Amino acid sequence: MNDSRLKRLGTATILLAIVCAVALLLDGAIDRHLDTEAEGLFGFYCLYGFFAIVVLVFLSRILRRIVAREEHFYGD
Amino acid sequence: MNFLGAWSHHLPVLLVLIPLIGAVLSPIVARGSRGWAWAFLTMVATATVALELLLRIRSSGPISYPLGGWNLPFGIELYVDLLSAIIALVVAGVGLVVTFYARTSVRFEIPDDRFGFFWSLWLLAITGLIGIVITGDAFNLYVMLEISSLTIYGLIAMGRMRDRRALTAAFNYLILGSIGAAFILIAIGLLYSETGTLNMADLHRRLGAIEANATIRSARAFLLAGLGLKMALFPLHLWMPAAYSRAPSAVAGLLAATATKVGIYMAMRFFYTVLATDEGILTAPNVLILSGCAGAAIVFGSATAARQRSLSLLLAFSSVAQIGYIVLGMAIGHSDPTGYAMTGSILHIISHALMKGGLFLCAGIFIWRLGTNDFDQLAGIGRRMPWTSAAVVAGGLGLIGVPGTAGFISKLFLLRGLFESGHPLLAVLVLTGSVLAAIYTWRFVEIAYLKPPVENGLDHSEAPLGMLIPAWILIGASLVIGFYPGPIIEIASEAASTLLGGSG
Amino acid sequence: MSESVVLRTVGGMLFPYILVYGLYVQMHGEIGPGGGFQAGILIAAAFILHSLLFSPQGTDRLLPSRLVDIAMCSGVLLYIGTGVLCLLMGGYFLDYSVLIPSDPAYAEALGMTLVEIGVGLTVASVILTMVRKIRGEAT
Amino acid sequence: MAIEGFHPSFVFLIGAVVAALTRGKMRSLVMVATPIISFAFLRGLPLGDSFVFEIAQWTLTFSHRDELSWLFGLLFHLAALLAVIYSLHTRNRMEQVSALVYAASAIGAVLAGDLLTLFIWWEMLALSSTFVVFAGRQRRSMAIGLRYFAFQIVSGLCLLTGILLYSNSGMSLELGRLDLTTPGTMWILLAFGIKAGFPLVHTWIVDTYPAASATGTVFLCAFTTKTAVYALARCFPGTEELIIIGAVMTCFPIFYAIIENDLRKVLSYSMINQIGFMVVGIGLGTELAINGAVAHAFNDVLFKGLLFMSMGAVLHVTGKSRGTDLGGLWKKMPWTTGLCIVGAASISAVPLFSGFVSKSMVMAAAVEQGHTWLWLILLFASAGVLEHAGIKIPYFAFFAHDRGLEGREPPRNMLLAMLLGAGLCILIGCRPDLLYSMLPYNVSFEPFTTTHVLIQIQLLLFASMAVVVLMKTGTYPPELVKENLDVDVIPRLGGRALLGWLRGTFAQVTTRLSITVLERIPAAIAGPRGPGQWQLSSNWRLVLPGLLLVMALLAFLIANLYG
Repeated sequence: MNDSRLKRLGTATILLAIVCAVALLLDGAIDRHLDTEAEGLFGFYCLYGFFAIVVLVFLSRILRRIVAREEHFYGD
Repeated sequence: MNFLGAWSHHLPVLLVLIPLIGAVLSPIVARGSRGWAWAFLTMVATATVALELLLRIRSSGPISYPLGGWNLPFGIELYVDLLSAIIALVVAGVGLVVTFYARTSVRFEIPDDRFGFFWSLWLLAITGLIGIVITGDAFNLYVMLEISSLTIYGLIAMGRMRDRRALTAAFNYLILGSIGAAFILIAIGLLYSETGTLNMADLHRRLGAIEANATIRSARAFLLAGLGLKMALFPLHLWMPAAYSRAPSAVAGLLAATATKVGIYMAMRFFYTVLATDEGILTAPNVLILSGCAGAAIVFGSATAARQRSLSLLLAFSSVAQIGYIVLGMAIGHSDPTGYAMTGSILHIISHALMKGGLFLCAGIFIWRLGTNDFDQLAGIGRRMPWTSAAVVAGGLGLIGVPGTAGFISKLFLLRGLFESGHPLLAVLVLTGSVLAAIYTWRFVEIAYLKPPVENGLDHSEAPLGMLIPAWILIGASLVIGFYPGPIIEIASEAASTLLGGSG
Repeated sequence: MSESVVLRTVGGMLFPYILVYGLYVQMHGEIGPGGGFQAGILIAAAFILHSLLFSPQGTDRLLPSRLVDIAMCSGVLLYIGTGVLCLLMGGYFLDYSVLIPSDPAYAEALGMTLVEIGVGLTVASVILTMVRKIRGEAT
Repeated sequence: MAIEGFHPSFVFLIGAVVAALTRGKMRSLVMVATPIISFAFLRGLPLGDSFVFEIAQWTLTFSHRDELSWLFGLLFHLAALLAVIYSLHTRNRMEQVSALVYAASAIGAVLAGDLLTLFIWWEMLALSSTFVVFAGRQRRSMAIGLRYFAFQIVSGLCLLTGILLYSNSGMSLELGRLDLTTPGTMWILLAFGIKAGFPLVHTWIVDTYPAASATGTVFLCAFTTKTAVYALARCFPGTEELIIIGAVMTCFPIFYAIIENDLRKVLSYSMINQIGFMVVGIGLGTELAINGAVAHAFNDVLFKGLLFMSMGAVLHVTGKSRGTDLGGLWKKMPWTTGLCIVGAASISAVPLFSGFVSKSMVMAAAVEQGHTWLWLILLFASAGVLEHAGIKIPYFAFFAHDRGLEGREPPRNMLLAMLLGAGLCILIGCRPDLLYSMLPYNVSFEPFTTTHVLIQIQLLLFASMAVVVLMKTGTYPPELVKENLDVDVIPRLGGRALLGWLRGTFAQVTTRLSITVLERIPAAIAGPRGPGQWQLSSNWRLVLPGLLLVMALLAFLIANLYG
């Protein structure tokens, strides 16, 4: 990976982080229609989205350890 | 559609007379290459009469025809009901198409000096088969059976130019077939000794009036064994694969479509009319043996078919299985009050005649082109002979019972009959047979379409139309029935209810 | 072919008589013991005797194989033809009584005789053909 | 335009025949014209039952038009048109013809008015799609096609068994709500389940779709599973078991999708996940939920088709579809990249794209019924979808490491099909009322409330953030060339072992046995006959059947005299 690519990826990440922050703040600014209790937490969806992925990825790593075999496992 | 005018009264006898006259005249009027034209004309007339007869019987009921004007039951009677008319039309119709096909195929499979003789035998065989179907007299049935059997032995033996083993196949069939026919004759004799009559309707009446004794029961046993052999019901099918795969290909097509079907017709006739007394022939042990044999035929026949190395043998073993379906429906037909099983059985006679006839014609096309239809020579044939291969695949789908083919319709009725009469296990067997059929059909697809073509220096171009058209007529007819089954189902269920009505 | 002069002479003398006797049995069949089957065998036997005593080629000249073929077919045809004639006259197949409406009994006899002649022709020619085929295969 | 008096499926079948007989431009014309003409006939179908055939005791209703079947009919016509356009450049007659038959079967199945007619098309669907797989002509197409066929045939047999049992209990075969209380209906549910890719019987989807040709997959992904979804919606709405099944379906594939390398296989797992949402909706059974499930099926065909098309384009141009082989194509294939991102955004349910307007209906229905846990699971699955389909697919195909692949835009017909698909995704995303108006129930649902939009954006943004963080920290599992075992490992290895046993030990034993029974014993009875005495003599070939005949006679004699 060359330097310019790194830099661009860096700006994209920063931009994403800014947008995320704005979205999180909007949670306080807008009065949401609530259907369930859990939603009442501040930034519930943000946290849920973030940790869903984290859990997902970690579980997948475990799954890979269990199920991954060499490419021609079935011999075809 | 009564174009025969005053003659329409004599339709039953005409149906036998026309091919018979054709047979005896063919050595005189049509020597050499004209033989085919003569046989074809004869078959056109026969098929027309058969169609007319079927229509007539549908509109005005069964026809009884006393030969020589003798009073029944003393004279010989021809008796045609709906079932007879259906089978007669199958024989005559398929016979017509196969005769058309035989023009090309016979020329290179039969020695030239046997040409006139061949057409004579051909028409005589058809005469015998039709005769069995329309006679109302038990002994006359035996005579017709011998006519058809003897000519068929001769026809099979004519395959010797292509394959010397046709002679042994014909000889084995001759010995076994004669024993089988003798069993049937013994049964008829035993029945005659008890009742003093040979007329089928009269037999039925008199048998109903007397208690079943050891003689009658032995007669049943002989009849079952003899018919089992003629139907090629497992395990009495051993003569069939060799005979079908070594006979001239047109003969194989004719036999596969009609000969065993006529055997099944005889069984239906005896089981459901002649012997259908209070005790009847379909007692629990007999039904057990018959349905057991039929079930074994379905599984064993299909499994063996999947192991064969040539298309002809595959088709022959598949016939063993398909006969299993028909016999199954017939054996349990009486315990199914709705008549689905019997209807399915009759439908399967029709659809199997069309499909298997067409398939054997295709197998013959491969022989015509390549001299063999062993699978190792057929590799990649799908791209070189697309129409023939497509016909085989379409026929194979019918054997599996895929919707849109005639095989589906008949199997559906059969399955429903099995469920209605409380035999879900046998239904599972039928479904297993379908899966096995998928396997053997798949073998052809794999070889024809997915393997690289072999280079053997032979001409692989598509078959001549003279062979392709008849093969496709039969396969196409089965597809048409698959998509438009209404009338056929109607006729078959009528025939089934007539038969079942006979058993009271 | 027999070398014996006695056999050849006697056989040659008997030949026409056997034929005539065959014809008698044929015609007699309808009212007495006899009929097409027996007559056919007798007539065939006459020709077989002829071919055994003299040369088969001689018999073939006397009775060309083409003629035997035709006889075989026309015998069956005569049988069927009589039956069909009954149909045409308005009766059932082989219902002879309609052949001569004015005299049904005579018509029965006529029809039966015609049919028997057909049977005789066929039997004789089939036997001859079989013998010739066997001889042909043997030599 | 609407024309009456002809069944749309038969238009397709006729089209297939004509396509088989023509070639070149003419065939292309036929292929494109078929769905368009057929659609005119679809519009001409009268409401309610038509094309009713009485066959013996059965009534076959070939066309039963109501909102549900009309919507799926329309959908399948759209899908067929897009897929046909997408495949115009190929000259694969087998694929094109069988694809038309395939579309005909799917349309026939959704129009069917009774179970028997459904079964007929169900089997046609199985057969024709198998030929689409074979037409892929890849190295493994044959074995995979066979496995696929096995699944489809088993599904058909289950359906037939179910129908027979069901009708045997005296029920009418008319297609309608079925209660899951009798064995018959359970068999039917199993049949639908196999085609819908229920857990444990889902493997055919991930096995087959990556193995077909670039164009074949586009056909495959549109019809089979959606026909099953239709059948479920028709027969099993409100069946609670489906909620659990659907919830499992939404979750387990996403784990596999993350570690899978072949991007078309990722999409196949994603397909199961999306069907999960539909199955949940059908299981919930409220009007809103059914509407959501059906709408989601509609959208899924479009956006999943679009994603498969873009991956197909990549495969067509580079010959590769694995994450480890791809990357950096966005400069060379900018249009494809853009269109793929539209598909990715749709499947991730980004507001203003089509997935959002239908998935939120299912979620809302879950909440409305008080299934909080279900709702949390679906939310989790939504985040997972964004990860594997929304980010992984475009990222690894078009960005990631530039592997210096040769690349250019795909043929124009492919681009056109993708453009049309993307256009529809955006159109439905922006004007959901167009879709809503066609749904089976009249339910007012407003997707673009502030709350809905906000929470969805929050979820998506933070999920993306998590991906970025995990990648930066190197925690994210890298693409690896591996075979990931799924439940089909059991039948596949078991089947191989069984086959080996049959060919080995079993064959030896039976051969020995048959030689002993058929040859040695008779030969021993007949006495030694010198060298080669174990040979089956030709006489024996005659004696054996003769013996069997005598035995049969004895059996019948015993049965009749003493039975």
